[in-house]
Amino acid sequence: MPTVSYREALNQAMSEEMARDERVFLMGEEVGHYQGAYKVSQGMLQRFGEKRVIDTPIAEAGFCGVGIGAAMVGLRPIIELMTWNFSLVAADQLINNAAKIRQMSGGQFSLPIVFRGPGGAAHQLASQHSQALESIYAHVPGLRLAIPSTPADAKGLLKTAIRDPNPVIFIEGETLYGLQGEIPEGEHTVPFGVGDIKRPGRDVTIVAWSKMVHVSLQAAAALAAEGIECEIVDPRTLRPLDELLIVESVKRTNRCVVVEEGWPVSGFGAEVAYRVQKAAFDDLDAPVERVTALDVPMPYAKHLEHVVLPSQERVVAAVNKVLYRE
Amino acid sequence: MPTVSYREALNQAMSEEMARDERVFLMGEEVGHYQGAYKVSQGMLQRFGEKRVIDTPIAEAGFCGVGIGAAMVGLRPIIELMTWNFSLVAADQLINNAAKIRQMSGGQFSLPIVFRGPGGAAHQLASQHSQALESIYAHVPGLRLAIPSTPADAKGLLKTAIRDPNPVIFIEGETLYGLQGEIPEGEHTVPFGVGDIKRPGRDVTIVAWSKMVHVSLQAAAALAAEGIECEIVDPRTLRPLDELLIVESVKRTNRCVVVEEGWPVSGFGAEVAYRVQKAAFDDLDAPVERVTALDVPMPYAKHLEHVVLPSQERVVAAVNKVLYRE
Amino acid sequence: MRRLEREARESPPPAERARLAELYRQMLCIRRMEEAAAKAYAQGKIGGFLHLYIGQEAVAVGAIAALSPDDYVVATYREHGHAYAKGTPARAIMAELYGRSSGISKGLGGSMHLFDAAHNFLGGYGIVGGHVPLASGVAFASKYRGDGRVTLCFFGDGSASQGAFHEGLCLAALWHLPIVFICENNQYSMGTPLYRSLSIEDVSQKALAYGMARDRFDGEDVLRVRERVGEALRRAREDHVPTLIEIKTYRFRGHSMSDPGQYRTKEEIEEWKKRDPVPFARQTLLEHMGMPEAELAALEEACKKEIEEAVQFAEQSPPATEEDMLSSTYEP
Amino acid sequence: MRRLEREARESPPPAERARLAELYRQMLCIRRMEEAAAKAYAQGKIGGFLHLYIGQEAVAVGAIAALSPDDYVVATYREHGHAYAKGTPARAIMAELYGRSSGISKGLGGSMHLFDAAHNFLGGYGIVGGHVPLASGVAFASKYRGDGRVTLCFFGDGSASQGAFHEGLCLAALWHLPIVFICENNQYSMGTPLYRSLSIEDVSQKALAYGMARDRFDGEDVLRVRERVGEALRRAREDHVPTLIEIKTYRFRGHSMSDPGQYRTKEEIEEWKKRDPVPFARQTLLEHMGMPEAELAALEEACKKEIEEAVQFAEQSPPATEEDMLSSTYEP
Ligand SMILES: Cc1ncc(C[n+]2csc(CCOP(=O)(O)OP(=O)(O)O)c2C)c(N)n1
Ligand SMILES: Cc1ncc(C[n+]2csc(CCOP(=O)(O)OP(=O)(O)O)c2C)c(N)n1
Ligand SMILES: [Mg+2]
Ligand SMILES: [Mg+2]
Repeated sequence: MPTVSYREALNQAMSEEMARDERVFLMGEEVGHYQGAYKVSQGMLQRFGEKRVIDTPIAEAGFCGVGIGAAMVGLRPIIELMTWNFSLVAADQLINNAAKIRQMSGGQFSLPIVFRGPGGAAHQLASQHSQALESIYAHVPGLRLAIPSTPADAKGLLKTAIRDPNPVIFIEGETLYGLQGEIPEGEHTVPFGVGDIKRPGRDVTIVAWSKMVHVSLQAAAALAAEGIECEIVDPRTLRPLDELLIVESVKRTNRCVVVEEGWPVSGFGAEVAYRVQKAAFDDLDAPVERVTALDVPMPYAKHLEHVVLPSQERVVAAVNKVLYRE
Repeated sequence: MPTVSYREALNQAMSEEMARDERVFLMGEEVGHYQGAYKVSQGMLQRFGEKRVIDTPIAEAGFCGVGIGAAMVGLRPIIELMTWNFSLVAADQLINNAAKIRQMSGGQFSLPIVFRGPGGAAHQLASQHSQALESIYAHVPGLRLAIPSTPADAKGLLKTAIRDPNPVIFIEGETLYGLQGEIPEGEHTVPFGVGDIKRPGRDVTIVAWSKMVHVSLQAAAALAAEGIECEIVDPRTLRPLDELLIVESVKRTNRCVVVEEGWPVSGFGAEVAYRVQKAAFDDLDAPVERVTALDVPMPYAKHLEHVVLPSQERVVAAVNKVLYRE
Repeated sequence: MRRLEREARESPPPAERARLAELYRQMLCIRRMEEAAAKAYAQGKIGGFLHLYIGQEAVAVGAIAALSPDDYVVATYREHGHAYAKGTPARAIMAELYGRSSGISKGLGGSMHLFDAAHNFLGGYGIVGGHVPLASGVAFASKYRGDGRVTLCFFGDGSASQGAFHEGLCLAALWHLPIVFICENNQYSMGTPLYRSLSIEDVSQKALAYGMARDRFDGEDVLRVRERVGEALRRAREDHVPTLIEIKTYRFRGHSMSDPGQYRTKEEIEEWKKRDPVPFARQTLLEHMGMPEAELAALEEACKKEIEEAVQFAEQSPPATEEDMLSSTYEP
Repeated sequence: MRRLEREARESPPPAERARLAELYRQMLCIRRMEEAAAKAYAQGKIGGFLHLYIGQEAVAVGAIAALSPDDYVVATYREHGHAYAKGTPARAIMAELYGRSSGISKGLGGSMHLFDAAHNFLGGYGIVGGHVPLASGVAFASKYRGDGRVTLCFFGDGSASQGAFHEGLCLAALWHLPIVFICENNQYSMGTPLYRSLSIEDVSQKALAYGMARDRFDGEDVLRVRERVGEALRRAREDHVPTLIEIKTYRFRGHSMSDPGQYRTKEEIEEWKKRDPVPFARQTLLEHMGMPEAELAALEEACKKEIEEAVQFAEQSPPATEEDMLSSTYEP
């Protein structure tokens, strides 16, 4: 299997789908001539031309709306948000239009559209540029939400997203673009609603997605040295959610920790906890724990950013807690 | 104690605070000459004049931003959103500016501002006009969130909100404006973070806010006839949350149902469930149940709206479930 | 208030008369349909918000008459007239207002969210200004495909202060999209008169910010609307030049059924009623185009029947279904 | 590219020379401060995004020179120069970039979020256009209080397509707020040249949509900036007429430190460097105002010292604290 970066995997997904289907196009700030703010669309303008790789002004509500209108009449837009932080100026388009048009038209208009871009904190970008907003969009029926942690998942999920007839919120890891990983050769898609066990283990179930999978893997490695085996379940899509995979894992381990980069209150971690305690009530040997960002806007200073974000140490501590260690 | 409507209670709160403090003003669509889209500001233009009761164009991002700027330099704006559905076009102002300015300025600028208006479904207003968005705003650190269920709470919490030096999301019940209730005479404020037991009971704890308190009260009355006594805990503010009151109640009843008007996924109900299972793990005799809107955009047809919204029947069913009845 | 004189017309060719008769018919049917809806609303048979278009009919009917069926229309929550003019049967509209499964949006959308894919009516939207970029996107698709279609986007004067309006027009102008934006300036956004919501009196001036073509005229003469919108459509279709058109009009009813409309004087309303586009068209047909009274009466009777039948259809249709609701959130 | 000729000046009064010397000093200090910041960034001592203002200094310095200390400034993420010109000490800025608790925002805001309450500098904001309505709100407060203050709001050419820009200007014009909007047209938003982001070439034309006063000029001469902004400030303060000003300028560096800037040719950049506002001011002082070279050298040496001291201060300051972070989310 070839090894490629997460960034390149996304590029492959878009390029393959654009080669396959004339209706697919990419639109966003700096996606064309600049080759992408994070270089995800590198080379695509050259390959597909200005008609299909479209640079926009800084008008997210405008071009998200444009994508929605275009999707209503049969095109299949990929709308790049430079980062998900900027989606907030287009929140009305995503929540009041994209999520609702199919239902409020009585099913007449489907919306095959992908909104994609990086989410989460990068390094010291401060409060307005460091938000993991997946819990907000996961709240909204009518949207799908994919949030891959590896190059293979990034490619496979993005291809599925582009082919999906519904609006998909696709959140990439801003700090994962350089991550290398193997990708199956040839056609590779990952279905929505099917999670993946990123590390098997018998003692504790850790539910994590996007970058937090990697933080959890580090924690698991550290714990393995002490004889604790964590099972890391990556749901890969939050909407739909592979609840079964999570619950079955918890039924084996009897313990569950959710790790998320976003804020705690009303976060998706709470959702996982709700479902786990409901579906595996009698199997739980300890309350579900969550590890989240601290409940503050992200500060600029490097060491404080580390304090705010979930870390290996905090994951280890949570695992120890559900195991009643120390 | 005088009996007034929820609408009138809000009007009193604003009027009293405006009489007390020159810096307080009211701004929003139709708040002045039209006397408020829901007549909450009836008479206020006449009393306080155009300088302090300000009609705006339909520019929510604009006037929410105006409020934020004015608050930074010491005024105390009350910004009315005609409904919270329209806050989505101003989401960036609320989440990226209001919630963050204090922290990102190193504490130099406080934001004494209230964003208020009705939330939730009214009657057949369809998908774009029927959203209970509290879970989205409760997610965001830097904001406070109050969501009263009775005239007394509406008045007391709004006065507290206006005096609070932080940005407050204040969500009124669109269908509660006509609700009558007693209000303590004279100065009446309700502190943030202090919940209220709307009905005491020994068998099951129901956590509910805003309109869902009333749906729960009906359910509780029905259940009382069968000998089941529900305790209804109304947190009144979701941020900060009176976790202690909820948890202590659950420790007495050993059972918990959360009733919320919003969508299930990543809803505040999940947050309550997470906290309850964590803080009262050994006390719970059944998993925490939640009753929410169905996971769909709100349909127009009346009977379908009833299917989607939490109802007395569904609350009763959830209570029976945690009691393992039938 | 500036009064418009009826433009004198030479005795017109019969085709022109037939065309105006058809536009008159449409306007009248819309009027009757909404009157029936208002009645049903008062009887509690229709719920939610109901925003009547009464008084503004010449705008939708005239503008849409200039379209070909392949062209697209995107509108607001005040869109009964636009849907009808674009081809949606009155019965499907009425059934929607009644929340029936035979409604054009299966009873899930209601008054504010009529959609009709078969007639390229891309919906009524409830968030002021929120549909403007979406309309630009529909036009974008036409340009992308080179299908020669044009999109007509309607909105009220209140939209002009919304960010989404600005962004939608920015992109349409920058990308030369085949679209015509029609601001139906009925001079009020809910209870707020234009002078308290806009810093300019001439809404079409907004076009200057985008270097966009613009036009501005009064909207009581359906033929004038058709003609002037037709020019803009030609610019859009042939030259890929979008236009912002402001059409002055007036709603005779409140903002919605729940609005008593106390912010306008009786005199103002009466003054505007003199320019009611429906009798205006009738009078033109009768006095300037020589249409016999009997033919007019027959046409009017047909409208009445059509709407009665629509109401009956709505009342007898089965309610919206849970199955449609559940299956339409996502496409499987 | 249109070349600007240095405007010939009569031998100026000494006060004028002193004033320009001060503006030159400010520009130079900003330049040196940012050069030092770029160096520290390369050494990994500063993180995050760092957007340099190098090349544009005459805009902030000239415009803010026309203010009185009570007036307010609101700016973007490219705001080191604006903060400095408004009075924030270089050391407090530098310490902020280093993430130190002695930083002007206690190390919590960083480069994009300098705030200085004492100097009425209301912040740097990271969301393009998001601060524009906020600035209108500050001006609203001045009107509300009748305090006679004016707000200056700076933004880039890229902001002009944002909905928030539109809404902020709508309200300012409608309510006659004492505010001046300054679009720093550096001709690129990130890698996108103006002609690919705007449908008009003259950004000040946006003012027409609001019936707002407007102005437009080149920004390499700090005195011209001061003068023309001064006129707008007078209009704002005395007549409550807001103005949109477009000032043409250029950034010599990439969009941020991580941008290699390959979308511009060397020639283009070299051409613009001939209009570098810093040497332009120096030359004016030297050649047209008779300021002795020795005085200039002393001033330049003072700048160098000031910035060295600022860097030292930053490096020796204690890091931002968890306590500040936790206690500043809410006011208790
Ligand atoms: C973003 C947003 N804010 C507020 C509202 C509430 N609202 C509905 S219609 C309306 C007035 C619109 O006026 P105008 O655009 O002139 O259209 P008209 O109703 O006159 O046809 C308002 C304020 C809304 N639907 N969307
Ligand atoms: C709403 C939003 N979208 C995108 C961005 C990312 N972004 C930051 S700066 C920038 C370019 C801004 O250009 P301009 O307004 O001309 O200002 P300049 O950087 O040239 O000073 C972009 C696209 C953002 N910060 N906010
Ligand atoms: Mg109107
Ligand atoms: Mg620029």
